[in-house]
Amino acid sequence: MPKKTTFRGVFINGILNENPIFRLVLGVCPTLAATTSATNGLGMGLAATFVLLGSNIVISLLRNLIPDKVRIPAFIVVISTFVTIVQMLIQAFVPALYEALGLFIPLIVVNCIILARAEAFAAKNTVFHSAADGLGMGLGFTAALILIGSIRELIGSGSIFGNAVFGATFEPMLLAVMAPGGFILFGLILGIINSIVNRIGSRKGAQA
Amino acid sequence: MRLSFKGGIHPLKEMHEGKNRSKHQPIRDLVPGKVSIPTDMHIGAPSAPCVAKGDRVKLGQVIATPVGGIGIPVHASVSGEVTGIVVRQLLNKKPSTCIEIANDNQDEWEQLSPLGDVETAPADRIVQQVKDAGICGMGGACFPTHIKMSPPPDKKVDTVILNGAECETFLTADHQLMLEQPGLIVDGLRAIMRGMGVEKGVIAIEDNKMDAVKAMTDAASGREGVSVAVMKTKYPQGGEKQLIEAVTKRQVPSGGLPSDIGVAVFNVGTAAAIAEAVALGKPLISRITTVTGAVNTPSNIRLRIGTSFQDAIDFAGGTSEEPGKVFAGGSMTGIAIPNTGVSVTKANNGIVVLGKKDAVTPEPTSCIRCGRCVDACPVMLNPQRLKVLCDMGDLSGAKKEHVMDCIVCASCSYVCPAKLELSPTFKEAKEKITARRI
Amino acid sequence: MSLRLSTGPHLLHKESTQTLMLDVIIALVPTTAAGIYLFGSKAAWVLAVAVVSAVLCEYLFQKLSKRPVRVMDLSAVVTGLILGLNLPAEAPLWLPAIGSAIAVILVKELFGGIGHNFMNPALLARGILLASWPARMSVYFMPVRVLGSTSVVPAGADAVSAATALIRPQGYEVYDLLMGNIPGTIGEVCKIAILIGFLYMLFVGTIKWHIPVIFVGTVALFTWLIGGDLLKAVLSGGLLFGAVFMATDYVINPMLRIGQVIFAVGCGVLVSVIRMSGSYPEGVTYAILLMNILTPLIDRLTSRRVYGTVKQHA
Amino acid sequence: MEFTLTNFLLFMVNCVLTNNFIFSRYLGCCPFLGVSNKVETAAGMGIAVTFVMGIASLFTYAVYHYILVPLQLNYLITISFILVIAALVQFVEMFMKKSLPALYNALGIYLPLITTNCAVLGVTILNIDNNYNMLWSVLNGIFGALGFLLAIVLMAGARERLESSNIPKAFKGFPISLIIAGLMSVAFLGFAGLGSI
Repeated sequence: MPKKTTFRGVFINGILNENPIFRLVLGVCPTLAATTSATNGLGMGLAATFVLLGSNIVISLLRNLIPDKVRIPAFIVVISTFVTIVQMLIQAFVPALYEALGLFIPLIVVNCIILARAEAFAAKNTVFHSAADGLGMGLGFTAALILIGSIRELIGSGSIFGNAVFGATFEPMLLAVMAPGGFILFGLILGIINSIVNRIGSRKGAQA
Repeated sequence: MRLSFKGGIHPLKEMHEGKNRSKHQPIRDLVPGKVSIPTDMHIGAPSAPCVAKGDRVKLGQVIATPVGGIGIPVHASVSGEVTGIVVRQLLNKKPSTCIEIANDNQDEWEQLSPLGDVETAPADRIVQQVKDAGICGMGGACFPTHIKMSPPPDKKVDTVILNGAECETFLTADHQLMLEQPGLIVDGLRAIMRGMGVEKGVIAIEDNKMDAVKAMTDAASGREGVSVAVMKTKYPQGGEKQLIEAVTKRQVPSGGLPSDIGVAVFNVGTAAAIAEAVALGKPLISRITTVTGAVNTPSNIRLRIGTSFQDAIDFAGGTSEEPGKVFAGGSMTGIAIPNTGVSVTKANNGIVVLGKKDAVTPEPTSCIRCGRCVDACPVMLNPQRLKVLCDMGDLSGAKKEHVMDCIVCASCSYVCPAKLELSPTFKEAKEKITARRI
Repeated sequence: MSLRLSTGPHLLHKESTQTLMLDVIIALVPTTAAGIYLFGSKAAWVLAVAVVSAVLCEYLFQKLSKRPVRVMDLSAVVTGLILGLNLPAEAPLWLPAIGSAIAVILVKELFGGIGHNFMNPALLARGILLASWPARMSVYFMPVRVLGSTSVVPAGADAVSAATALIRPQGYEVYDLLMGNIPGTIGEVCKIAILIGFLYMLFVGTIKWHIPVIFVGTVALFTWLIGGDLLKAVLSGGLLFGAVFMATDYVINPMLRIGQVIFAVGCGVLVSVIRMSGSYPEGVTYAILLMNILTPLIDRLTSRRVYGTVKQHA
Repeated sequence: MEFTLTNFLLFMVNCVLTNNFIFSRYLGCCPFLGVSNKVETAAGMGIAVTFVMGIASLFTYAVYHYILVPLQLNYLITISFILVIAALVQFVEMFMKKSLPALYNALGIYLPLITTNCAVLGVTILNIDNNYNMLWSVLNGIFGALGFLLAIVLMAGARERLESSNIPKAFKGFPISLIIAGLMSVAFLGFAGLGSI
């Protein structure tokens, strides 16, 4: 297990060991809402990464200036500024994504991952590490969203990133892209990942 | 309309409650070669033996004196020489001291002191006579009867019920007693009523024993305050609380006693023993027990207290196939015995032998919430909910759901299609709750 | 001679989970036979695939997760059969296969196997299939044969959308509604067969009358209130099949009688509301599912007076 | 949309059942999964959220229409709304600590988390997007929260009952809760079309 202090260690930690979605199960709402297709997942993931990176850097810069009493509101202001920026960027450059994600882009501000990382990590570490953590966490978030998004898209509309995979005779399972499908598939994927991790854990335990 | 209670089941309906083979078998007497009489048969402290090895005792002589308030004396059920006082492992968990007597077949009675006829005997000395005769509840609990006959002064008992329901499977002893000695039972009831100062006595009999109903009605006609009530055949009709609800439409308060609502319940066998104690001064030395199941000639036998199960089984023609399990009592609440050397006690109303095939207990599967146990429970509990709570170890939650009111009648375990062990779980939970005072 | 020392009742009732499930299967035989007779061999294939897929999936899951294999308790067969009877005869065979897999694995085994699941597998699978492949699930076909002499000409494979099957019950004679010469899923059309199965289960004691009768009664009451045709409302759609075979599934029933009455009335109200103003023509599946979700709360809030106590509320 | 009784009822059915905040719109899933293991705490959480969402809708409507719009600062909608909500939650926390301590302790960490509850911020932004007037905004807040309350109580009921089932180890906790939520939302599809105004 790479030590936490190096850039690589913090980065990999964000993606694997403490993957925000699969391990910490934070930010469930955006996860379910943005994974109706792989592209949406990618879009939301990158938007969140941008906000996470930006807010981690700014917060770790200001960590000594912000009085502890007003810590949470200050973090929220920083995060929501970045969210507003990203919201305007997406609205301007990628209107299709804005249409698809709609309400959930402003909701990034209440995404537990960002506030949690800000308070748990950024407020206590140097800018360099906070950036690494922000990037790691963000990309971990994005990777998870893409995985779930592609599975749901594959089942729900027979395509990945928009291009059809199966022939015309394939009848997609519409439920996968509907609300209930999101819950069920996310639950199943989480469960399967848990069982894989448990098996690896028990085999490694057996060897050690 | 037949009286009855809510809930309950019809066990072994497909084989006439297991009673058809021993039904109407005349009562036969068994005089055992030797007896081993336990001193802790009754609820309360074990009695202290007052005879020694080698003494010669007469039939009906006191061989153990009561210890403490609740105890009752133990009498010799045969005349002969005391061959030893040994400690043996009987039905209940802790070993008990037993007095073993070799029978000299003289049946020489001890000097008896009868009170006189039940109608004229001095009412205030009846309770003492019952205590001296060592009489306890013969329906299965063996609670000393003289204590039941003297409730605390503030509780006025206005009705005595004789339990002739015999709702347990396989048992026909009470039924045969009611057919052969109805008068004795009514005398016993009168003795109880006069002893307790109660005007109303009801003999409750299930409607699968209509011949017994007729016999008891004839015997009771003309006797003051005595009537016969016919109950619907349903298990556990003979349960104290269910009987009271059926006959008097009153319910014993949760955690309370029948005397709280002015009722007292006695077994018909106990009443017969009381009649003999008052009229003839005879102590309780024998009882009628049904020996049935995988035996060649199922029968109702008057067994001397302390006879070994093996002797009783041999007297009933021996086992018809290799026994897989033998239990004392009926199939619902009977207690399986480790070996047939166990002695017959005052509360032993049945000895049932099961072949290897029937003795197998099926493996429990998971509950499918079918609700049969909820319909079966006579105390209106929710056995499914209680089982979940007990399995999770939530005893205080189970107590809130009234597990303490469970009478462990085993109706729920009987009907459960998933073969879950419900009543044993509740019995264990009750013991844990009382032990840990939750 | 070693004697067994087990406690509790020494002889048990001969009924077991397996015999209960067997009784349900026997009760389903008339409905299955009528369905196959009316819709031809296609229906038989759909039912066969549904049952085999259910049993196979249960066996595989239990084997893979190293749990005791309980396929012998026939519950998978019942789930598969009921799900199959909920599908239109023209359904492509992958539909019952996937439906049974979802019913057995996702809804039952994942929660711990029989008794531990808190929702009815067949019902939920039908809900999922209806939401996933609406085109396949809500298109019903006229029966290929006719039961008894009627005016209806067996029109073979002309598709009738489910909505019309319901809106036009006035078009069908009560006799046809009863005998099943109407479009619908395999199991729900022939009401006579359903009633035979209902009477058998009542006689054998597998179910109590309370839930089916109160459920259908509530729908009838509602229909009467809004002035609809009582008999036709009760005899049309999946109401009778749902009330007899699906709403009486032990797992989704509250434990106490009062809870079951609430459950049944709730189902009736929801069916009526969904039928009147919902966007799905047939509300039975969703009505029972919604009451199914309420059952844990109904169980918590209902209690009955224990012997010797004064009734306290939950 | 004028205020008539039928519109009121249809709007309620629409918010609570047809477009339930959890089952159809994915708003408020974190506390929904976190606080739903006991029915009492779930109900407590639901009521607290109803209180917050009702008042938040009122305040944010006022902030938006009387401050942001006149000063053409519409883009500050996110920042201003989240700050209003954070202040409100602080107030509710103090109020609950004083008068409902039992519930306060039961909710624990999840009370301050109401600030980061997507449903609260979500409903305020929805009010503005659908340009409801003040009355409909508050109703949207309250009914949305009642939908959340219904969902979380149903979930708590189901999870309480499943305490005694032997769910495979890998699926215990979040995965099975998500699946339960998914199965419930399949049932909620039945309400489609009911509350159409």
